[in-house]
Amino acid sequence: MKKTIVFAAAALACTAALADEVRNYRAEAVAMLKRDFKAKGIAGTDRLHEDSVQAICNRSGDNPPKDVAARLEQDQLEAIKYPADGKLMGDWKEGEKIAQSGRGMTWSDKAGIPGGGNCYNCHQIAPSETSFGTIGTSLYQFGKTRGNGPDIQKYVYGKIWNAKAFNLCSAMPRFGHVGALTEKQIKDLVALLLDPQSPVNSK
Amino acid sequence: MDALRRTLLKGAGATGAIAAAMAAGVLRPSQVLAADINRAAFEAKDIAGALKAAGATNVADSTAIAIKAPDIAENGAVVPIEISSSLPNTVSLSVLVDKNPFPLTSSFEFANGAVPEMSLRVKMGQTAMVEALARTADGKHFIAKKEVKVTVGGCGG
Amino acid sequence: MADPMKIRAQMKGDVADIRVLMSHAMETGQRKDGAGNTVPAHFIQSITVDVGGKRVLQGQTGPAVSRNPVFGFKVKGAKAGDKVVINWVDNKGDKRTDEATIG
Amino acid sequence: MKQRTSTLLAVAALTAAFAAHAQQPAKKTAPPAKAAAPAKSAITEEFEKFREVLEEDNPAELFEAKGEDIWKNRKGPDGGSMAQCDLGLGAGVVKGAYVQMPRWFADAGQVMDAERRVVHCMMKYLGYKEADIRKQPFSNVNKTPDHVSVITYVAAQSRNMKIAAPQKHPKEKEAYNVGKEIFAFRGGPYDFSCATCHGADGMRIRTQDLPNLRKPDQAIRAYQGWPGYRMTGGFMLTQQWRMNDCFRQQRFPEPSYLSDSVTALLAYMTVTANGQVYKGPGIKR
Repeated sequence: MKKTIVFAAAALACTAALADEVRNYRAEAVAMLKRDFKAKGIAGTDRLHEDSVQAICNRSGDNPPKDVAARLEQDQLEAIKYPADGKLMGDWKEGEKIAQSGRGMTWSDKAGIPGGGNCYNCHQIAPSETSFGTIGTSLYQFGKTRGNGPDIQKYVYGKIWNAKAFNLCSAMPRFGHVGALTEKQIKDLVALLLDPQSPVNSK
Repeated sequence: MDALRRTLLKGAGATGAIAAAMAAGVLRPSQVLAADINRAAFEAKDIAGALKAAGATNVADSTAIAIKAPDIAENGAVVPIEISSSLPNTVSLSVLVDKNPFPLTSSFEFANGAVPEMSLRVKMGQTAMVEALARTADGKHFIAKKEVKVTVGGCGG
Repeated sequence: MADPMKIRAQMKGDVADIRVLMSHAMETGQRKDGAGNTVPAHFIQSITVDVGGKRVLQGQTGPAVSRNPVFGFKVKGAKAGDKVVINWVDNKGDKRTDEATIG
Repeated sequence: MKQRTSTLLAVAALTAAFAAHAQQPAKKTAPPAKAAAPAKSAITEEFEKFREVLEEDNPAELFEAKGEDIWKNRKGPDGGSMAQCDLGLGAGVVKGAYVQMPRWFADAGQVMDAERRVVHCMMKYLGYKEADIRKQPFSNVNKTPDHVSVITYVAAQSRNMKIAAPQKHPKEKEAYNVGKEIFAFRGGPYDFSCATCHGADGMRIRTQDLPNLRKPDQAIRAYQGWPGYRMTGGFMLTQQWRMNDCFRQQRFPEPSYLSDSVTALLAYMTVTANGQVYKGPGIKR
């Protein structure tokens, strides 16, 4: 008897909840954004259109089904452009400067001016910089344990070019994929992480 | 001439001439007030120059001067500093930042019961030493220092 | 005309704790505006504080004091009800005087 | 977004295939490994030590005083005054109104956050022109717009009060729910959403701690930061500004000032912080 009542109450609650759930607030939110946001500087309203990766991650709370993620990661991986000259390591000193800069792609940035890597915003990197973020993992001594062989170079270059090729809903931008960093800039960042001379890997 | 003005004039190197002029009756105290700003000290580009212009020679380190300031400032534009002196008869406290383009930030004279203790906020362009200079009634100068780190904040964009 | 200061003066034991907020740009003379022109130096240069009719503090300040300056200091021998008069003058000759009563 | 066309069809199919999954509550991806935890706490603790000093004498009070003067003394061209302004608790009632917005305002037919409401009143009763306000909605080194001072005053009149943004009106609920979705919406060239930085515990950008805005005890930190005195530049900035500049850093286009999207986000943040005690206006890095 008691159980029935409980069930009935639960069913009622569910119905009430459903009435709310039925509304697609996500769609309403997207429509609202498209109505309210205006192009400014280099930031056009096309930026509000989700691409494939964004669409999947947004619809799954950054937790897509494994098979879906694997297939899209593969697409992203195949689109990575590695340097034609085959050299993946540049100058770590330049890399450090790029890692420090948080500029690029905002409506207050100018078109055509090379952006920064925004790396320290989220990662610990060289030990001399104590002002670093923690959204990403620590990259201090990244090359120390991994060496700087061709495989790790290729991985790091690819990861910076398009982090989503390795983890579909990663918080990290796809710097090469969207043209936020140039090939040379990414090479310099690879060197910052892997060059044995880089302070990242020195004692 | 009240006690405050006397200590002020005694300390400021550039005011020697003014004091002499006053003694000679050329200047009246009311005119002196306008000339109180020790421009030379504020325009000095390094600590040595600022101390010299402030008339601070033979400056001794002292643990009787306390500086309360952050080890790392949240923002270099607003660094909270608290300075105090337990030296007997402290009549003046100044705050300097060694790496600033003009190290002397401010200088305060105390009289009539004012405790030699000040809190204020200063700008620091980079990691530097904050130095607190105290002058006692007998014209002696003492100094204490504390490093404050200034870091990059925000998204950098 | 310059905006008023905010003065707080409170007895704590036998010492008056006085704090003041001043509204001032404290321009260093080194900043550039949007058009790339140097913004001229503009800063409070001198401060005086009188408590109960006596000059207790006289300060000289440069542009390295933070924008909208905040100062705190303590005065022995003052008592509740005493008038606090604070005055500042900047390098362009602008000035401002405000009063408060020690609570 | 070069790949959009190449994968679009596949995505459409896949999206349909797991549409059912999408209805599940959003699961968080594993929080990122903490980098150098000791360094983090040391810096944070050092900042905390001096927070109290900074908050005790907050130059925001200078703007609060200006705002109070406008609220109490300013007259519009038709003799109107802010005494006629209903912030939700009746005409002229300021005390406690700030922590009970955003709310539905029938006279405007809108859910309005505090800033939207204050500007609405200043236009209606004091004759401020919308075009002028939109020309410079936020403070800069040269000028603090009047409405920013008034908002600072209104906010200060709720100091030490519990946040209690209403969720009675359907439009208030809608604002919260849409705001929650905007918060999680990833887009732009960097694929950022609000949640990228503010969706998990213990994260920071450079040395700045990032409150997890999905939790009440952290949402309050963001809420009471603005309106706040920004040490960089030395002027007052509002919640509307904070949202605007977050979208800039998110690499999005610009949200229109006082738009529904921003109000919705503020509704989400405020309702999340409901029950917490407001200690602002703030002082921020």
